[in-house]
Amino acid sequence: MTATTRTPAEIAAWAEQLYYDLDFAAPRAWKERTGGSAIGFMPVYAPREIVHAAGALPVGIVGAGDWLEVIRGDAFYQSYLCHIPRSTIDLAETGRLDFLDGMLFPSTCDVIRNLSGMWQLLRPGAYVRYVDVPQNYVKGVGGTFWEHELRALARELGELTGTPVTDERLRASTALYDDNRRAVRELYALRRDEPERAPTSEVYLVLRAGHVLDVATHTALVREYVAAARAATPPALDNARVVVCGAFCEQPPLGLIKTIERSGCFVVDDDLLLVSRWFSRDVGAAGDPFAALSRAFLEDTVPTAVMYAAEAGRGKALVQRVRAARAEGVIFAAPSFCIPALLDQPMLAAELDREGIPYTAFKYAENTGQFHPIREQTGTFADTMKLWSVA
Amino acid sequence: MSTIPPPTRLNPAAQQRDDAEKDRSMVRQKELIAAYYERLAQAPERGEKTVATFVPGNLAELIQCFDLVPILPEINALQSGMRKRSGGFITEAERLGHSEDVCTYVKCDIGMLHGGNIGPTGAPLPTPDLLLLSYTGCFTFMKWFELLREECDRPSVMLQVPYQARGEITPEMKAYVVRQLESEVIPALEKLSGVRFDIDRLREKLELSRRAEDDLVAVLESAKNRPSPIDAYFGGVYYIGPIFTAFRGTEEGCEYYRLLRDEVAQRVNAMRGPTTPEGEVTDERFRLVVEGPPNWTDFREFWKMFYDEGAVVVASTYTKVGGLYDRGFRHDPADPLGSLAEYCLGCYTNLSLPKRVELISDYVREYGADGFLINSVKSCASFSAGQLLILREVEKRTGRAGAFIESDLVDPRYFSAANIKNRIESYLQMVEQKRASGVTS
Amino acid sequence: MRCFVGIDLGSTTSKAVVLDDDGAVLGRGITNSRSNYEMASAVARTEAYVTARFTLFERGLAARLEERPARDRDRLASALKRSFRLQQYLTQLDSLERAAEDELDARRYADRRARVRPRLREVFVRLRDGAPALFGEDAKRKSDFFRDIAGAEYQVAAEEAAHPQDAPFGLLVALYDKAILRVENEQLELGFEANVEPALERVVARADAHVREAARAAAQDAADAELTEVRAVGTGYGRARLPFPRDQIRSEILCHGLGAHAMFPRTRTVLDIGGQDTKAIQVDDAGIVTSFQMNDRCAAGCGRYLGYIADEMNLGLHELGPLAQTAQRTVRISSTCTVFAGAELRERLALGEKREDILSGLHRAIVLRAMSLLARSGGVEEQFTFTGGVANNAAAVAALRDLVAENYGERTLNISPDSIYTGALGAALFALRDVQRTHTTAEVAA
Amino acid sequence: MIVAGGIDVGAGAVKAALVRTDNRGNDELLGAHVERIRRREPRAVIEATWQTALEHAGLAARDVEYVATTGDGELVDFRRGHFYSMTTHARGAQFLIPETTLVLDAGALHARAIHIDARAKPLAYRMTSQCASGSGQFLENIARYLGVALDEVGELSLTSRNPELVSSICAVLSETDVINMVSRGIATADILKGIHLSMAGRFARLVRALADSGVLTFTGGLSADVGLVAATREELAKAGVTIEVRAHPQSILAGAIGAGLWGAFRHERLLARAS
Ligand SMILES: Nc1ncnc2c1ncn2[C@@H]1O[C@H](COP(=O)(O)OP(=O)(O)O)[C@@H](O)[C@H]1O
Ligand SMILES: Nc1ncnc2c1ncn2[C@@H]1O[C@H](COP(=O)(O)OP(=O)(O)O)[C@@H](O)[C@H]1O
Ligand code: SF4
Ligand code: SF4
Ligand code: SF4
Repeated sequence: MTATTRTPAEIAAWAEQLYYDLDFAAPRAWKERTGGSAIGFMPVYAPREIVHAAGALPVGIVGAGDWLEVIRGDAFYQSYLCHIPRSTIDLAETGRLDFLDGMLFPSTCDVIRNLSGMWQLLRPGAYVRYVDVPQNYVKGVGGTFWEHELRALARELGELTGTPVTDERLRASTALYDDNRRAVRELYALRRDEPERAPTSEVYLVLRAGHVLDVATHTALVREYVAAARAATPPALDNARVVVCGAFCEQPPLGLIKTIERSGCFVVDDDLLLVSRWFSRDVGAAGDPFAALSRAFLEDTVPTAVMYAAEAGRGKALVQRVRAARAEGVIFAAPSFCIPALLDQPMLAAELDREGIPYTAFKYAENTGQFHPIREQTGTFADTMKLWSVA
Repeated sequence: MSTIPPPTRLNPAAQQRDDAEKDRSMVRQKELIAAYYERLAQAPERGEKTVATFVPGNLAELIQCFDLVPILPEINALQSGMRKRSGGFITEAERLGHSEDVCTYVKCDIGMLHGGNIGPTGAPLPTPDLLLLSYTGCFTFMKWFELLREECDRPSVMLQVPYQARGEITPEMKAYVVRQLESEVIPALEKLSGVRFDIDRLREKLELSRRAEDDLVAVLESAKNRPSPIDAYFGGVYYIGPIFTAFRGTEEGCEYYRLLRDEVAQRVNAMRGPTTPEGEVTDERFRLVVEGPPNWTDFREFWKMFYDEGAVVVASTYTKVGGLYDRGFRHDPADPLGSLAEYCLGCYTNLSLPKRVELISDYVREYGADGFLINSVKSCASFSAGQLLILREVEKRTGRAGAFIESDLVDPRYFSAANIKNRIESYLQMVEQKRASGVTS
Repeated sequence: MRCFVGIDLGSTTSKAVVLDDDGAVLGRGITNSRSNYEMASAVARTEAYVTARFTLFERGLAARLEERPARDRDRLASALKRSFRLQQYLTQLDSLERAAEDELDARRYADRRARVRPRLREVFVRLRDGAPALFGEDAKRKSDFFRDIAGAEYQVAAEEAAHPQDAPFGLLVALYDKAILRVENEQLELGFEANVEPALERVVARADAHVREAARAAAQDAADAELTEVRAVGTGYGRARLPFPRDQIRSEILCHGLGAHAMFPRTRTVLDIGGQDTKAIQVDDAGIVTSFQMNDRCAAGCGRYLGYIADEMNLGLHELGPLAQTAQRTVRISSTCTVFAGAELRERLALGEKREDILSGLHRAIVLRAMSLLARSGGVEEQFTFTGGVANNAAAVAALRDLVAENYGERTLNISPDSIYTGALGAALFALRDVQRTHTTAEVAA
Repeated sequence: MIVAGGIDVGAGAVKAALVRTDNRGNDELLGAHVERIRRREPRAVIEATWQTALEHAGLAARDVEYVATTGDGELVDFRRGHFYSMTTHARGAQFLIPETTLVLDAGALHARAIHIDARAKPLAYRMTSQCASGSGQFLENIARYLGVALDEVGELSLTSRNPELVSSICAVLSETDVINMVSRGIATADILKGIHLSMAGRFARLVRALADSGVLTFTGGLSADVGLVAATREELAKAGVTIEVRAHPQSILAGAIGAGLWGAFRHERLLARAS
């Protein structure tokens, strides 16, 4: 980063270039510079620490937003499946992902699961791994399985990159990611406490940059943004505070995030790009690093639709988040045809009903172009919270 | 190029003549299913405890070891579909806030629950005492039982079955499943039933399973004959009914499959085609492999689109969702928990896409099919996501063109008969035209 | 003369093609598909026979006026065609007027009837006065269909004739909307035999006697020629409604494949964009379909989409493409939902985008959907043929050309001015083949 | 008393209303006007509509203390504030029919059901999905195809005895359904009723997801269609709920009226804040 201080908007504008770059110039440049490998991963969670420890750059692949004309990808998907796999396939089929030395597909849902098989068929010989996360949270059962998965991944990546994942290296990587998560938590705390300083359209871009930047660089970027945002003097806005829920995989277009804000809402918590905030605490860099990662997964994973809840009361965690963020309501924003998000929603909504927390729901696609109906909806939602809260 | 011949003649007379014979297995099948629903309805009165669970990777034998009765929500949903009651259930669930976009089995189940839990046969179903979530090959399963748990406040136990992403079952996968059986599933079943787990009892049941599985495979493979004596998709769903549900590991199940096998053998000897609701197919004009579940709401109409054209399904993947027995798997009394784990891991829904492509291509070759058809159902991403690539790959490997149609499992709004008929017709005309022009692919 | 007929009952237009014994196209007919499929197919068939007789007329004329330059003969034939169309148009106008008058007699207009009637008459006077100009030598018509041509003219005439109190514009338009339905469902005599004489007389009035006699004789022969329909095959969306036996019906996929092959024998990939469906078809070197894909149940991005846009902009379908081609840039459009097209258009206009730029984006959006289907069916092979009504649209063709080049490299793109008849042509060829085949088998058997 | 104006810029029509209120429950409609856009330049239509509404109210532009918009409000350069459509329809509906607890706003391209409390606060709402089938625009196309004037549609539908249901989910494919019906000789009234029932079925689903009882007020352009209103009543009755369906002759103005009333409310708030 240069010495001259940038404004938050400038930082966001810089990050926006990365966001719109479907040719992935930043990770390509990183490879060139370091001679390292790049490993792609899809939402929601992938153990980036292990990729990093193998000397590779983990690159988050979250579709292609609304600025790619998807042709080849559509050829593989029926109209009733979500959009992210088609744009991802399109990126691959147009050679844009050729710089990746491998691809990880987490067990987020059946769509991504099957995509891992399509990848094998379409790119014979490419390194593909399906990351089957545990849905059993007992140490000696799910924990054992997961630790084995992590070690197998580490072994394979080490062979692929030529840099074996030693305990030492993995501890160092974990420390870097812990630091990154701390920075991201600061960013989220700032937005929660003073949302006019950190509009979500900017926060999102800063966060998203972490999908293509090396972890240390990204941590610095986040801190720079937080410092700049604290120093700025934005005008006060009379907006309603909302939590956005359901957008953890296929991402809404930036225009949609802006639409929500422009229609009178402050987003004070969300589940966008969840991988960057997957653990609620530090993983810790002491002891057996695989065991540490496994423990963190079993104990500190933030609740999401894609992880099994061993107990009833699915919506309780959301209520806690709403309270913690001092939000007035919830906007359920799920990708059309998103299986986990849409199946989860009725359970969450029922809990919000019990707690008297208002909510509204809509669906989007990453390439949604018409924001009009959504604006009417979120606008009305903001209106009701504003007009009646003081009336 | 020949002119298209008139519709295939069905032979109602032939059907009449052999009614008694044909009906034996059919009648028996219906009796079994009816008895099962009867038992379910009476379970609360008789003090029997029930366990809800899914078809792929189900632990039928284990459940029986504890004298528990399984409830199979998928089967309830498809039966409701066939009895034209699913539409109402689905709209009811959507009214309650369930999305239009998700699996209609789930919505059918939730809607049924809210409508008093009256089952497909008209008798009320008991609320399950335990939710045994065998998470095999479908993400929706997990959410489905979470939803049910919120609705009916019953305990749940999860059995996570790792995905065969690379087309193989590793020792770790198997160990993980066995470990869960030992430390989670069996204790939960013991606790619910008050019965102690007896591994020898399980062995006996697995032996029965193995015998029925042998017979089922013989039935399915009879379709290699010309003409095929069975329809391995539309007819096939009846054949798999008992073994996929409550009757694997039972004496009744064993008897049924023995009976069925004998009947089919007779049909083979007599060179007879499959039976349909309107009689026997007497001239087999097309042999097809089908991938994907059928549509249930318009099952008859859908089937008719095939047999009217003389199209017989000789192999299908749907009949493998409850186990790939024709590929060699058998439940094994010698390795009870291990073979249960392998069973769960090996179901069709748990196969990787490359494996599915391989299987379908093999079927096309082994069964001498003229082509294959994919019925892509809107509900089920587990099946549908990637099917267009399957289509392309199987075409490439077999040199046969495939057909692609879209429908749904139990959502009547999504079955567009005219549209589907148009596609099937166009497809069969294409196959016919190719054949007539001597394009042998 | 033996004839073989193919009828393609589309969702938007109905087409018919007449072939002779050698498989040469004698005539083609088209009409808008309407509420009554049987009527639509009857009209298309009549039209096809009309053009078939025109073909005979031209042949006859050539034989009789051998010594004259071909250019002169062509001019005469084309003048006759225009005159003939005018004749048909006038016949339909008469019927339209009768129907409108009839509608006016409905009870709900009782209090206004007396004041409306003269205005309505005035409208029709204007329509008739304007008719010859519509069929003048360089006249550009908004459409080929009576419904559209008369509708546009009526709109203008009604606006002029309307009077806020006596006969409001809305009322006059409502009369048209009702009357046109009746006209479309009425069996009018529009055939060659009944209309050619007055049409010819208008054209040859000032010609020299030799030409006049030759033309009359050729017309007479054409009218008298015996055209025996040996067999007809039907296809298209509405094929199930055709009064044909089952073995005379073929899927539109096969017909489009064969039709495209007949027009361009080296075709391997066919794209057909019709009113409500899009099909991507691969064929082999004999025109036999090897694979195909169709759009799913959503009608987004089909021809009807362009229809809505044209309505929304108050343009004719013919004008849409050329306007889009004047665009400086292409606006990115994501929704191809046919019904939302209008909303999208308005939203963009409100944002200050230019009409032609938006149109250009809309055309690209349609073609993008087609590109996905092509990819599904196995890509674009050399040579590539574009058929169906939308192939008439230059902007769609240009977008397709670009996208195919971007995605598959150089491909020969075949487009015939008669591409809309591809399905009907394929059907007619099936009719011919069926007969030839039974014939040979019969001979063999004998 | 405050005089305020509300302008509702829709996809199909522009609506303007002038209201007077003391913000204490004494609300009054002074004048209003509706103008269909019909492919004209929206800004011109807005200007014309606004002027006509002022005329009807006997007011001049300077008499109006606050102009609020709803719908595509950006097109109105002289607006002071903007409210979103469900907020305004709720308020407008309650002005027209005070007992209203449910609002069904059906316009050219959308349908929204809103559950409101006694202060017109939207408690929950449901809208039709992105797909356009069942919108006013669709009905208009069909009416045109059938040669029925828009204002005759409702009455005609009421005369139907054997409604013919349309099955398609898509507006475009439904048009084809209709073509087929005409060719099968189905009476126009029965076709219209069938379409009304299918639209009403959709509406009923939206409404039933919100409440099982209450007074439902139809707003938006389709409220003028008595056939559709009747069909909605039937569908809700069939579902066994006790929802009373009503429409008001000025229902189409609900958004504009609501915007005006909320504008007046904000105006008072701003004055209070300033002093
Ligand atoms: N002259 C023309 N110029 C531009 N587009 C046209 C023209 N004629 C027809 N079309 C387009 O073709 C569509 C109808 O195509 P067609 O192949 O006749 O469909 P179908 O076979 O489904 O009836 C119309 O919706 C329109 O968009
Ligand atoms: N008299 C009427 N009868 C039936 N429908 C009508 C009538 N007047 C208007 N409409 C319908 O109302 C729609 C406009 O409704 P409106 O609520 O103003 O929509 P928007 O706010 O989107 O412009 C038109 O598309 C038309 O279909
Ligand atoms: S958007 Fe939802 S359904 Fe689609 S891949 Fe992501 S998690 Fe799966
Ligand atoms: S998504 Fe498929 S496998 Fe899963 S429950 Fe539904 S139908 Fe069954
Ligand atoms: S209304 Fe639009 S989005 Fe819906 S099915 Fe029809 S074309 Fe598709």
